[in-house]
Amino acid sequence: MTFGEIVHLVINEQNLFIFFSTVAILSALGVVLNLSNTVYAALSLVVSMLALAGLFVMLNAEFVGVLQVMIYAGAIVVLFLFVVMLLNLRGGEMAADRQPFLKLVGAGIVIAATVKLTSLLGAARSNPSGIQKDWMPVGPEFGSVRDIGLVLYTDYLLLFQVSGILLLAGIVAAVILAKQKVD
Amino acid sequence: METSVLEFTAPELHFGTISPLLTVALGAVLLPIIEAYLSRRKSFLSRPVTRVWIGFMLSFISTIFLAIALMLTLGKLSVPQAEVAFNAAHPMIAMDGTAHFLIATILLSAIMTILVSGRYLADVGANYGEYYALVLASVLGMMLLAASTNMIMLFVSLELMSIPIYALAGFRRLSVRSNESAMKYFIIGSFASGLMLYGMALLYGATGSVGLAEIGTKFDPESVLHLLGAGLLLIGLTFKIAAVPFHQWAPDVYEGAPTTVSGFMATAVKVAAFGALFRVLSLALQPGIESLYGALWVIAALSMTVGNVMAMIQRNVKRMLAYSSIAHAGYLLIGLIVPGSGGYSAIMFYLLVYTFMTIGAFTVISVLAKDHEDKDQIDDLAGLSVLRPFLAFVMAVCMFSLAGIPPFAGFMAKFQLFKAAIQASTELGDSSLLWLAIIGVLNSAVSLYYYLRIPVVMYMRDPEREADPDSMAGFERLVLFVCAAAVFVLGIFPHDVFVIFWDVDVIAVVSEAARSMLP
Amino acid sequence: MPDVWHYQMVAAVLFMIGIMGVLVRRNVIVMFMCIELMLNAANLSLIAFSRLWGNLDGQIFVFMVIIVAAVEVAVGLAIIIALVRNRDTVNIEESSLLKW
Amino acid sequence: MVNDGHANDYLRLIPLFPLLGALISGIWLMFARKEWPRSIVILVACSAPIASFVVAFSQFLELATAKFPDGRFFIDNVYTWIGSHSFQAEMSFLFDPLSAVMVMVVTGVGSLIHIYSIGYMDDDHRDDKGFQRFFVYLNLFTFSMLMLVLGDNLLVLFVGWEGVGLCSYLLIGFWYLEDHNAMCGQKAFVVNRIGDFAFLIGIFILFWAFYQAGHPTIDFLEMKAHIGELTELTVPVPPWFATIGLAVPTWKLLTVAGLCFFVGACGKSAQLPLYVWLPDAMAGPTPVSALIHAATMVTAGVYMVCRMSFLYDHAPGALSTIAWVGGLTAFFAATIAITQKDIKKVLAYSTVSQLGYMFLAAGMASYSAAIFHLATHAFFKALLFLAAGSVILGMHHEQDMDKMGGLRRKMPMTHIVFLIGVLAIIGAPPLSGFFSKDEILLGAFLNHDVPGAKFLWGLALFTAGLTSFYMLRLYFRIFTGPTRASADVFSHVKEQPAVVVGPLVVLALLSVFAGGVMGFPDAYGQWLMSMPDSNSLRHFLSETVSTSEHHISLGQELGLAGLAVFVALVAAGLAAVLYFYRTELVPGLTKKLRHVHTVLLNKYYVDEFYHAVIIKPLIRMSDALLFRVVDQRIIDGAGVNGIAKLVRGIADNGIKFAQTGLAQTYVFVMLIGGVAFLAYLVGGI
Repeated sequence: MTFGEIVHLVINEQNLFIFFSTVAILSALGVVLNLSNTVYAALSLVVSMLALAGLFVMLNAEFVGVLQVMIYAGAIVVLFLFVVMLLNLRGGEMAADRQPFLKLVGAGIVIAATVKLTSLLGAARSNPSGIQKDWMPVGPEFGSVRDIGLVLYTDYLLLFQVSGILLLAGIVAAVILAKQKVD
Repeated sequence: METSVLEFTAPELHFGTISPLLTVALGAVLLPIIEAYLSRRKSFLSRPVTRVWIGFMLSFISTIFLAIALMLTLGKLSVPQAEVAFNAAHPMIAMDGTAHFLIATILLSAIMTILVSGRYLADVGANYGEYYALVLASVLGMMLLAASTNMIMLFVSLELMSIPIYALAGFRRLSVRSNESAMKYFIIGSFASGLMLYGMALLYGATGSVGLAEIGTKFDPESVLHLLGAGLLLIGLTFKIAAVPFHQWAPDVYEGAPTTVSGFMATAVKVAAFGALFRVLSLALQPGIESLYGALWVIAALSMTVGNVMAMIQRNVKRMLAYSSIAHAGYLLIGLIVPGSGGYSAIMFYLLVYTFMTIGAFTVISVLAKDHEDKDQIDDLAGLSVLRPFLAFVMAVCMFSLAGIPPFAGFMAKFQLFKAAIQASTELGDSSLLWLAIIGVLNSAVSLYYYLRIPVVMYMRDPEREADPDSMAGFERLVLFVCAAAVFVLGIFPHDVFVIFWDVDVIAVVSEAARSMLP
Repeated sequence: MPDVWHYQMVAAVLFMIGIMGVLVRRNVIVMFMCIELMLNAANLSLIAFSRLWGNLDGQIFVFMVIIVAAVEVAVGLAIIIALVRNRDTVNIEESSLLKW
Repeated sequence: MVNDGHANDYLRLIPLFPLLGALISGIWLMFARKEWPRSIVILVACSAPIASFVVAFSQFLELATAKFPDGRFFIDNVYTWIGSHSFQAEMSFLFDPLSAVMVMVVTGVGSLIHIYSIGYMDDDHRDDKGFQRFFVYLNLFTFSMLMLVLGDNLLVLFVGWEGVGLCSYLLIGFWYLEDHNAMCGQKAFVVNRIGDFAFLIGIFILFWAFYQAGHPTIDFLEMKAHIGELTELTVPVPPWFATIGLAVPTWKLLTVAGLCFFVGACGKSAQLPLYVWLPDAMAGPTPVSALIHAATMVTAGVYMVCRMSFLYDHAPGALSTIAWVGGLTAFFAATIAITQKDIKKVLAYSTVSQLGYMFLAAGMASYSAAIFHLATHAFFKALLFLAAGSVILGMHHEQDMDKMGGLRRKMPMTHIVFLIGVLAIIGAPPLSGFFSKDEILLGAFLNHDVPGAKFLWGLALFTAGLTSFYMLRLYFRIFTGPTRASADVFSHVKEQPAVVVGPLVVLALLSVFAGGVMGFPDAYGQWLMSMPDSNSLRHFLSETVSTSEHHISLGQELGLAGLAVFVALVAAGLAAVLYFYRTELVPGLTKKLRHVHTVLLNKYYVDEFYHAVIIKPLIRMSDALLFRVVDQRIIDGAGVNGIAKLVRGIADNGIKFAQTGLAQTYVFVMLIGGVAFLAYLVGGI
């Protein structure tokens, strides 16, 4: 067994999938279960998103994977961290929960729904009913910047322009709400 | 690489089709620039630049943009067939009669909101020019939402509508209630969009396309995946119209938000979301519509009942109006369950009427605000007929109309809606619609209790405070007058509304518009 | 070889974790992060389906969702900042002036 | 229904002017703290009916002179009011000879009374917005009355019908600060409701009948065209009627509908047994009594019966009822009028009596005579009321004729016009009343369809004598003899200004000449001027309402007229003896006839009877059963309050439980709702 074969044995698609998805789920749980420190929660979120970016790349979505790293991990979570540190708030959840019973029931429902949803999705595999069964064969360019660009600037041109206005509106809104002093 | 250049064919651009959208977009882009320009100057045309003056200028400019868009839309209303916007093979939006009518209603609501906002914002100490840019951006989102025929467009325009409104709800930055209102709306709203997005993902996975029409051709009501996706998508949209059980944000948000914004939220958002519901139900989910009716039936009945019952015990007018808007969402949902264009046209007429009466009521409350405080308790209205007779009159008219008392427009609107339901139920031999109409009528009777309390308090109780100096701005008078007049005119002559130069048969317009959307 | 439903199950689990977080956590910022998790889960689902069908609509959708998420975060954090300036808390249970 | 040559867009202007007047001034009044300067109020208020009159007059001339191949009428279709696939109601106006005469009377007399009111209301300061409010109501009334008479279908007519009722209520209780006035207004309103209810039922029956016949319409012209198809219809009887052994009645539907309409007319036009509100309506200001409760509104019932004459032509039973009720009312009210002391009350009972005459004429199918008398009565009764108002003003709001007398010299103009009014109403030739009353008596004399027509004719003749007696009594008691007023009051009495006297003079001229001009009998015309159709009104109206052609010789005509004049003269002589020459006889006579006198003075105790038999038991029952048991226990206790309490309880607790103000509760509810929603869709958890 050559080194290359060992590498292929370990780093194959299946293992990568298991790795990335485990990391994504565990770090997502980290966001929810980390009660003490918001900064750690934000860092867990980054890890989860990076793992998701890995999954994206595995699914031939290179460009979106890169965006995921750049915008989500690089910008959004940084913004979260900024705010957490700016506000310098600790122990947001020190006081006793006002609705423990409700949350217990809610958590139970969510867990039950998770089980149900995953089993439904698993069942969809055996009974796809008109749904595409297997991966469609795609060219090597699928998901590349060029292909995305071609679709984005033709079919989705209007959408692209609207997203620009959305960003502008977001900037205006954020500025007016967060400015220290207006005048 | 050369091949790729050749592959690219520039899309055909039909700017004429979306000229109202372009006008509003232009306004949304230009207004922040104008605002920045004006506030940098010490004087403008030899006038000293003050905050109030800037606010007035910006509201004036944004009204002009909106009015131009409204004119363009009304001009298109007479050509009800769908026009191609950009790419026929991949339609993002359908500018048909329905879209134009709803867009016109949204623009009316926005114009009235902007006209009454200036003095109110100055009064509550939130007179920032960004307000107008945000309203325009949100209006653009609403217009797109009402016309979108593609899930991606639906999602993005929904967010373009919502995000500025989150900010507008928290626009009184120094008011704790406004902050809380924005925060709740934001958290719960984003949660709902998350649900909706996941539903869209499932629908996309099940059908392989994002266009609503193509989804409709492949939709399989037997498949769990399709139904889950459809259900989640509907949850996201019914959240926006505040239907039970996705309604609880509404009272809190309406109460805390600046009053003018509450009026805007209660009307324009609802109009746009109903536009999206029309398209989702009639295009994408048409094959599975039978299985959705039952669920929508329950939501409609619950919304009417919960909204009306909860409104009965409110002491705050804005909160009461919020619950009443939940109840009205329930009435409106009846029209969605009626198959064919009859229900849709009844909804569209109802939305128009609802816009006038709700904006009228919220405007009265906003006019009453004084010294950085909303006077929005029901007790604050005591003796208003003596203190401010005009306000009391408009408020009473709006309340009567909301309660559905003839001859006001609210009655005519409810009548159209229930008539459509009853007709459909006799045609189909399906008594469930009849029962829904009966629940609706019973609920209208219940609603009399709290709507009529307002005129009673205004006209029969003695004022508890001194008469205020009448500080109403001319725009506010104008809007109140227009609302009251519209409520009368649409109630008495819905077939002959006299609009400056020509008579409009509004009922015929809406039924024409509703037909244009259906394939 | 993982097929599309494996990816979907991962997405579903992530989505539900997000819902759970919104439901149980009281820190507004963490709730907000959990909403981002929900969006990400939906993104994963979209990307997987996009690959399944071999069309790019899903990827474009994700592109747009990322933009929307960025805007949402900017505005949401601004709202939280404004709230904290007035109330000095990020605990959502302490913001309950508006009720009944 | 709009044919070429019938469309006329000017008609809408006629009701529009008073509506604008009422709206402009009324909306101002609603929001303003102060009324306009009086000159502006007067300008707005009085120009409205005058403008209407001018338009109406021009259209009247147009109507009278134009050539119509298929019926003389104009139609103005303003818009479709209610449109549904099986039923269409237009907001449209019909201007045919019948409504033309009514419109002329309403706008003409209305204008005069508006002008008169300027003087009458001038010194009224009981309410700081009263002056303008009065004119708003008056304009609103004019508008409603014009809607009533111009309406092209039953629905528009009904709108006007209710509108005049409302205005009447508002104006009777105009000085609402005095409890009595408000009560009188209420009485009028409640009594009218009984009639309106029957009227509405009549509309429903008629519409149902036409619907059955395949012509769903309430349009007058269409109904008239298709009425023949309904004659065989009978009231539908549920089948169980026969099975339980009850006799199956075969009432003709048109008769039932006709009776329902007539009950409506009884309410509005104060006929037996619903006349009781009209005397109490005198609580309102005198111009109101003249306009609403003498000249126009109370004649709406007569107008309606004439308007529906196509129906009554097929319902002879209903027609006979009308004739009998009218004749009896005329007599009954006249007897009461003999003993009354309040001058407005006397005039009120006289109005009831004269309205009875009109119904008598309508019941005898001589509709044109009814309308003729309606018009002349409008002139002379308005004149009498306004003159009485002038007297009341002069006497500083004194209405009791026991405290008057000898005003002839103090108020010469008023005296003359009042005398003209009296002569006109008692039918002294050749004043208006002579011709119109004569035509009614003639119609009754010649009728063969109504059972007991000759008896009714005799009763009407006798009533003419009574009329003559009480009117002259009124005249003598007010204007002649030594005064019974206190010296202080009497010394201040003086003639009223021109704005009050002017309209009186115009009305006096109309009272004198209108009758002869409008309805000079054909027989006299042939005799005196060899004009065989000198009764122009009759011929004009014959194009709308059916008029039985009675050919009668000059001798008969003269003989009947002479008889009527003779009866009136005898009664007048009696009145002159008792109240002018030998006034000392009156107390003795009163004493001798004290039982009759007491009964008459107390108006046959009808009010007391109603109170004891209807109102009191009703109140008792309402109080004991409806209020204490049904209302308080069942509805309030278990019903409204119970439900309200329950609902509030649920809402209160539910809201505290669900609407906690905590965002996560909302997320939780959304989650539960969403899961339930999805589970329902997917079908199973």
